[in-house]
Amino acid sequence: AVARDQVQVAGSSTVLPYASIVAEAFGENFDFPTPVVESGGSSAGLKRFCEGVGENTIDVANASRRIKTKEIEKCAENGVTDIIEVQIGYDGIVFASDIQGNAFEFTPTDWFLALSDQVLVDGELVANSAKTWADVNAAFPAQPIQAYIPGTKHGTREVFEDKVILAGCEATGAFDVLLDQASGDTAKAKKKAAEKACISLRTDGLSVDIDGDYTETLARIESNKNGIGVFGLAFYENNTDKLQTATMSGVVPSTETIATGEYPVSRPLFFYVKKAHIGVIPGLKEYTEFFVADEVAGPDGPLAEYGLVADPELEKTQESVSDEVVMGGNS
Amino acid sequence: MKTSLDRHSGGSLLLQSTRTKRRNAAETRFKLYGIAAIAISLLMLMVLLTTIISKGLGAYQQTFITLQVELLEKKLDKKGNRNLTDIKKVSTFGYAPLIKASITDTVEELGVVTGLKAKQMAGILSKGAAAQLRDYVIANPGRIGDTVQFRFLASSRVDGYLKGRVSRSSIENDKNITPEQLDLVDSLIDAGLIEKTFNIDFIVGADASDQRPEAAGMGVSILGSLSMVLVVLALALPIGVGASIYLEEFAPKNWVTDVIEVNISNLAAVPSIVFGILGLAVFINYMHLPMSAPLVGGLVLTLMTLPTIIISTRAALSAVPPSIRDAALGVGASPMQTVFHHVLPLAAPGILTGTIIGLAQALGETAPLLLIGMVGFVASNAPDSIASGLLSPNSAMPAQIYEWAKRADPAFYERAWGGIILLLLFLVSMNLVAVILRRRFERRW
Amino acid sequence: MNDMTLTERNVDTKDIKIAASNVQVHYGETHAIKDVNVSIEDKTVTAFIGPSGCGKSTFLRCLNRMNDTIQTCSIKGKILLDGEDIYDKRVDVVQLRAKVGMVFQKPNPFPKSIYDNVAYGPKIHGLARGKSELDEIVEKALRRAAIWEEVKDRLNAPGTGLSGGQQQRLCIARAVATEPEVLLMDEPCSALDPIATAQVEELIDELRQRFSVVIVTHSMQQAARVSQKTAFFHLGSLVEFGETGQIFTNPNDPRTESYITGRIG
Amino acid sequence: MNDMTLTERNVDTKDIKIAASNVQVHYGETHAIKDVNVSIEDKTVTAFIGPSGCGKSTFLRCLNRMNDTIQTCSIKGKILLDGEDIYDKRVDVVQLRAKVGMVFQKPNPFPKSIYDNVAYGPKIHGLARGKSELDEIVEKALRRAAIWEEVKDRLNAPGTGLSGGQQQRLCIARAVATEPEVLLMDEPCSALDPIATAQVEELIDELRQRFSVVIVTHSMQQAARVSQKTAFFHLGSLVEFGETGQIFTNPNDPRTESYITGRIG
Amino acid sequence: MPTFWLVACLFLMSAAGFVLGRYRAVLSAGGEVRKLHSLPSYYGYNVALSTLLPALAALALWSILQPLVIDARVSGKISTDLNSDNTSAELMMSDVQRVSEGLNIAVARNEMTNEEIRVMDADAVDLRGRLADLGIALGSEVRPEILTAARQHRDMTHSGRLMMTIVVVLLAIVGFARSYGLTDKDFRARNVVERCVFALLALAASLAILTTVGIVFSMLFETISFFGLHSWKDFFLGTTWAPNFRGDSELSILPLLWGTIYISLIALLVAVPIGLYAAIYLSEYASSSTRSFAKPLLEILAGIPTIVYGLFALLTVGPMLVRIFGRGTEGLLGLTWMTGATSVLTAGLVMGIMLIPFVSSLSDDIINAVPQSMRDASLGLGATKSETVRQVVIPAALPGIVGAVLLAASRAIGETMIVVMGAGAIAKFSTNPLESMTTITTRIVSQLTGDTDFASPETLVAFALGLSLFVLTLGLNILALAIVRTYREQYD
Ligand SMILES: Nc1ncnc2c1ncn2[C@@H]1O[C@H](COP(=O)(O)OP(=O)(O)OP(=O)(O)O)[C@@H](O)[C@H]1O
Ligand SMILES: Nc1ncnc2c1ncn2[C@@H]1O[C@H](COP(=O)(O)OP(=O)(O)OP(=O)(O)O)[C@@H](O)[C@H]1O
Ligand SMILES: [Mg+2]
Ligand SMILES: [Mg+2]
Repeated sequence: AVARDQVQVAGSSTVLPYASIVAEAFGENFDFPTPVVESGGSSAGLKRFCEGVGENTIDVANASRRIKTKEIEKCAENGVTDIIEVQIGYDGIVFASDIQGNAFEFTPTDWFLALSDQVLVDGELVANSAKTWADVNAAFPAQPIQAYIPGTKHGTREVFEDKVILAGCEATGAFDVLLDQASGDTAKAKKKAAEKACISLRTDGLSVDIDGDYTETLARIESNKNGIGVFGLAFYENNTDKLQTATMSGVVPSTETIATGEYPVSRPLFFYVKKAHIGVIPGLKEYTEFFVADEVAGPDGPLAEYGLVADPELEKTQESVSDEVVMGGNS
Repeated sequence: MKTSLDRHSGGSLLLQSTRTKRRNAAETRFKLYGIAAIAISLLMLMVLLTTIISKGLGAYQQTFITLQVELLEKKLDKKGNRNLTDIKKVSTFGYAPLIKASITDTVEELGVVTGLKAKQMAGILSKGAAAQLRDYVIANPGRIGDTVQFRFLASSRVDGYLKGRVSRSSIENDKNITPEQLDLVDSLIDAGLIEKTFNIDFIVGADASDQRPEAAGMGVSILGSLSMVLVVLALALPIGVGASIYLEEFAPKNWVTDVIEVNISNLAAVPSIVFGILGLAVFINYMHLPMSAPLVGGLVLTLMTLPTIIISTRAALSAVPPSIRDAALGVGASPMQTVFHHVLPLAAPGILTGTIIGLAQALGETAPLLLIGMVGFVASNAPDSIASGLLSPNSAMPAQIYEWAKRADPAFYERAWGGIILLLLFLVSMNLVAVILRRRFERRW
Repeated sequence: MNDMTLTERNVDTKDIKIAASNVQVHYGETHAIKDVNVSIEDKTVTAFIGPSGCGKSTFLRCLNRMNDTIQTCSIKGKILLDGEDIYDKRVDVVQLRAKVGMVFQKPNPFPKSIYDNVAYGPKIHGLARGKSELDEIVEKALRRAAIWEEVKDRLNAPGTGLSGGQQQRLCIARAVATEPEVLLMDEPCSALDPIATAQVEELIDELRQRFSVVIVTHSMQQAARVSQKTAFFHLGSLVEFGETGQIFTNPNDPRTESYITGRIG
Repeated sequence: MNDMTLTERNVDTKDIKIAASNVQVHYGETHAIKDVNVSIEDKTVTAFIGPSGCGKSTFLRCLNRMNDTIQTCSIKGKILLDGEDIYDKRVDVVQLRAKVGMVFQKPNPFPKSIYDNVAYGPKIHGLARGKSELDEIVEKALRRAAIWEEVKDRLNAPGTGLSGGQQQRLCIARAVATEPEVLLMDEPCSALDPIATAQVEELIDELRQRFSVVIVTHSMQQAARVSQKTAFFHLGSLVEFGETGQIFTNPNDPRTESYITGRIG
Repeated sequence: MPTFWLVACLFLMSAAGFVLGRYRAVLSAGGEVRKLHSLPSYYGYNVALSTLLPALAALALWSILQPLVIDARVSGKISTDLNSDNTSAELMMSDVQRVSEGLNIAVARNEMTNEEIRVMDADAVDLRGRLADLGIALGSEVRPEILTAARQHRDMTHSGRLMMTIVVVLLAIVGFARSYGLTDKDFRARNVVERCVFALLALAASLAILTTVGIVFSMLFETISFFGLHSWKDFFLGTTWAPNFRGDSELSILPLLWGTIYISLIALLVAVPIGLYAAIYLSEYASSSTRSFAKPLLEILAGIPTIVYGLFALLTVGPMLVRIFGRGTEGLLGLTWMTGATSVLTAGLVMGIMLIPFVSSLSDDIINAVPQSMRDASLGLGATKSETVRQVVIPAALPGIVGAVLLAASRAIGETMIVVMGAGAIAKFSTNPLESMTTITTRIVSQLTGDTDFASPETLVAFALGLSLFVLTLGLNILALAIVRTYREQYD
């Protein structure tokens, strides 16, 4: 066994572009070899992260969501105990359609009415029969509904469900009706059941799950100009010649509006570092610090330029990284 | 019997009886089906190839900007003692001002009037320009203080502009480039400072991050694929042929053999990603082989390719007539000699076909590589020896293509197709040997 | 102009079934058949004799264009069947081969059941109206080829699992089952015992009542026994062709005589 | 105990090359050889005769274990070669087959050149020290099989492009080239003209000086001409085995007589 | 590179063994090669193999075991020294290894001497810096314990290597001597060598079993924990596939299985006839020049990355089908059967194209191998070429063709990219080929590469799906084997 001399990173494909920008710059500016950044999804990344401690396990896991308690437990089972959590910023989620098509100003309610399988009509829950956006909101053109939303494997889907569909569900009052109907012993269980009912989407082909990546969504919109898709902000910003974004609740998505929290649909991005590997894997500490350095992750750094919404509390993160503060607080 | 007599009384060979007409019509139809099948397949191939080539050819050209850069000592080596350690402390961010200065000077010299700020002017260059400068300075610390001419990559938008992918209307909302920048580009073209040339870096270079599509190349991943293919060839072909010989020629016909046989055809149906799971579990977690290494990739692909080679080899072996085996055994050849001297050469075309198809599959596969860490932003360091080619982290051509296809910048899209052209060329040149060999072995008996 | 006269002759002598004139066959460079002229009469058994490798099989294969399947083989000259050139472009080879059947030198049963081997021809030519009629045809063919008794209990066994002589007879049965007008038999009795040989010879005699038979044989006795006409080939040339009796008792060519008396080979 | 006596007898009668006792062969259900006892003497030509399908080839293939290659085939009984049981587990089949060569009923040349066909055996048995010696061996074998003249100019042509009789002789040459102690020939002359037949018979006679030859033939004349011992098989049983002269002139078994006189087949 | 030289040495010895063995064999027969049991080269191979194989095996084994043993001993020492638990000791070992390796390189480059290393004081020397100059990066400063351990590691490795070299060479010599001694004209060298080859062949075949065991084991535990979290009833008998981040998902294999079968079936319906007809045309009708360029061209189809097919399905075939079957009055047929570009038919058609060479190339080889005499027999009876092909050639080539089709089917089941882009990601039961569906394989990939909690049933289901698919295809293969057995025709 030859000792490994490069940092090994794996995980979320949303974080991948940022991580690779950092890795590239890191390799250019340090004497350490360029870190390896694998894609494969947050789940697979964290899974490999938690496989154990040692040369043949990764040092850093990128994730587009916070690590779950169950996962931390699994990690601990395998001896991965001291984990440093680093939040690098936010990923904005935008709704975009073909640049030649109609412009939209959405609210969560519109999306709920367009995609939910049951909507509230006169206090009654009935199957959704909307065919065009005009059916949903009279202000909209009569463009057929065709939504390309992330598949259930994507972290974006969770955000979409939470911040858009569920919000719309509550706003239309459907949530309350569903809560009444929901069965369950405790209030919590009832709420959960109602939430689940809220986010169950129609399956008649008007809402299409995209399991691939944003390129696929883009290709779908190219082949069906009526389509409206869910994209990451960075992806949109690189394809402004083909796409236009819709506003959400009147706010135009941009790094600024997301950083201030005005634009509601976004999610934090993280990476996790094995403390045990710091000091053992050459360059790990340096990589971690370089990632959150002002010139890299700051609002003027290359990451922000690429589309990352810089974390307003970057300074705190830098501190905790250099102090190697692990999750759970002790040590 | 009367019927048959009737048949013969028909007479002339030139006149076809109705039945013969019918049969000949069937014959013609049959042959037409064959031609149609070939035509459809070739047509599809042509459609695919034209798509690939028309979309990918652009990647073989790249735009460069020639600039004079003054390597200011006060920025690069404040102490002035040419100590490499100190020089290295200046990060690429520290080189940005030099570039800005250089381009403003050039613009001034040319007398171009533009309202752009220095930073925006530098925006027409690739983000890798600073790294290029820094590498040069570290390699030649003696030239600090001189003015040196550099050929920088243009940014992907400028490159696209020269290739016609980007137009003034398409960048209306683009925050990466402005019409003023394009004006600047136009005047630099007029001055002969911007030119489009053959893009050798695409073929030999390494991957670049999402911000620098103009710098991304396939070179390192070609080496990765090459290493993997070598591993696959070195392992899968002998093992596959060996296993087939054992099963087809020597294995006693009992349940153990049946189990092996069923197992092999079952392995062919195992989704490739499952081989990735296996590779991760066995080669990395259990055997502690390095992550992201082409060796592991090669091993996984070997396991994945084996069934294909075994199934085709077995079919080819069993197609060799028994009388040939009898003839060899009859003159006192051992079963082993019979197989290696007579049966195997006769089965060679089938074996080679299996190898071609198996390798094509192995060469184009991404999913299993995902789990052993060969997909993503993997290598930017080219391996320097055979051992490091096998053991140091690398990607593979299909993985590289797959990654590029996912990236946001449309310039990567073009490169993905360009990469596919390379992949196909790689495949075709590899197959050429097999195809020639196959023709030599082909015979009827 | 040679052709002309020949064709004319064909027209008035009604009983000439196959007329071959100036046939030349090359296998790549090898000149296998040199300028052969032969007329096969209807309702006659013609024997081809000659030393091994002299071109008997090659010539035989020309008669139903089986040589088409050998890529290196090229044929010049004219072969008329019932006055029609079989190498004419408009000729339907399938019909030709249905008319001119063939038993090959090496027994080549299909890797199918014995029954299917024999039934194959009748099926593709539509000679049977139903299963029972087909059964009849198969049985009759097998009986005529003197193999029925041996295989009647194993009609579903593969034809390749038979003994050499059985395979040979199976191939004869297969050829006979399609009822060709001309039957070309390339050493049909080479693997047969005397009794089976006699039975096949009987079959040949029976076939002659209605059709033509061309038989290649190495046995002078057999040639003398079954044939009315004999052609003697030597080194690719037709040396002599005539009445069997005359060839065997009073050959014109010294080479024929040498061969018959066992001096050249 | 039967075995015991047999082995003992082998020990004192030195010139018995192969002794088969109580051999039974089944192809799946078919009982092809029924309890056959035969002794093949050294330096003798033994002829196997019998109607087609009676089991001659099957029995012949038992003698060098070629039947091992047929999956459905199972063999019981004992066959001793020079006193050693060839079906013993410790027997090296390859060595056995090198000692007991075989010419198959259907000519099966390798799809290689004529030269390679013949040179293959000597090569794997290391009979030649160099290329020139190999050339000599090949030429000699081809000459002995009476085919040299026909193929000497095309030694590099494929063996499969020969005529039927030529292929047969090529296979004989191939078998002879390895110089086996016992040569099993399954109808070696079936596709040969009288002259070639005579030459092969001469070869057999020549081989007999040093080795044993077992020949299957359908020609009584040939059996009478070349063999010293004759075995008559019928329906899988060995009916009679003895001096050739005696078998042909004065058979013990009525079935033998019927066969020889052409009454059963 | 001492190992390299050792191996080279072994090969040299074995080559010498070949020559000597051969020579001795010939000598023992008095120069009469004929008197030998086997060809002289077999004696050579025998000696060569006996010299090489045991030594090589020992070398391999030693190379694997030595680091394990040394690591265990050194790390045992560290963990007592530093009083730490096992996992961190293991990590520490990487540092030890790296330092020890760095020291080796330093010595090799004459930057340090062994003497210097022995007396080196970790706190006094900037070892990290010095090693960094040599291109060995360390994660942190070298602690004294680490340096001690590294020294120990180096020493042990050195002596281990020495011992290994001795043992290996000794083994080679013993092997050589033994086999050389055995070499004699009656020695059955060929049998020994062939037994060796035979063992290798059997080993190669049994690799399949090992792979299967590996696959089952790499998925078994996760599958078990999946069934601990999710009811097997829903998995095997449910009718809905609806994974959900909130947990509580319905995860049933049945709709996926249906999609898998449906899509594969359509793909085979495209690939098998086209491939088979192409193969027949190439081997029976086409001139050899046509064949020699068309066949490799078709094989390119198998080499085009599936992502291209995916895009082809999404951007070309899908919209084309919509134009035919969708669009209502604007469309070609005035139908409204199809809504989106993704459908079972889209994916099936495109996948079928990809699979053509699997069927065509393999079948072509097998068809070509059917003896010409079979064709002659049929043609001689007056059969047309097509009748010959259909009734004689194809049946004779059937086992091989079935193999090719099975291979294509297997590939269809395992394909992901085309399905994701061509068929969509919706799991449902429907018989309409114009609707979106999805397959087991794509769900495995997608659940495995998603962002869900890796310990949740939503992710673990991938393993259960993989294992179930494995068992399912196993059943199908057993069936196929049985069928092929019955229809096997043997020519000769
Ligand atoms: N492979 C086989 N499978 C099944 N039965 C077979 C096989 N080979 C031969 N037989 C049967 O065994 C019997 C003996 O066959 P064998 O080939 O020994 O006959 P033979 O005496 O050589 O006849 P021939 O003179 O026709 O060659 C025959 O009935 C034959 O049908
Ligand atoms: N396919 C072939 N390719 C090349 N030469 C061939 C081919 N077939 C036959 N020949 C040659 O053509 C000549 C005539 O062969 P043919 O088969 O007609 O002989 P034959 O008279 O049938 O002999 P036999 O009695 O041995 O069967 C021979 O010299 C033979 O070697
Ligand atoms: Mg012939
Ligand atoms: Mg026989």
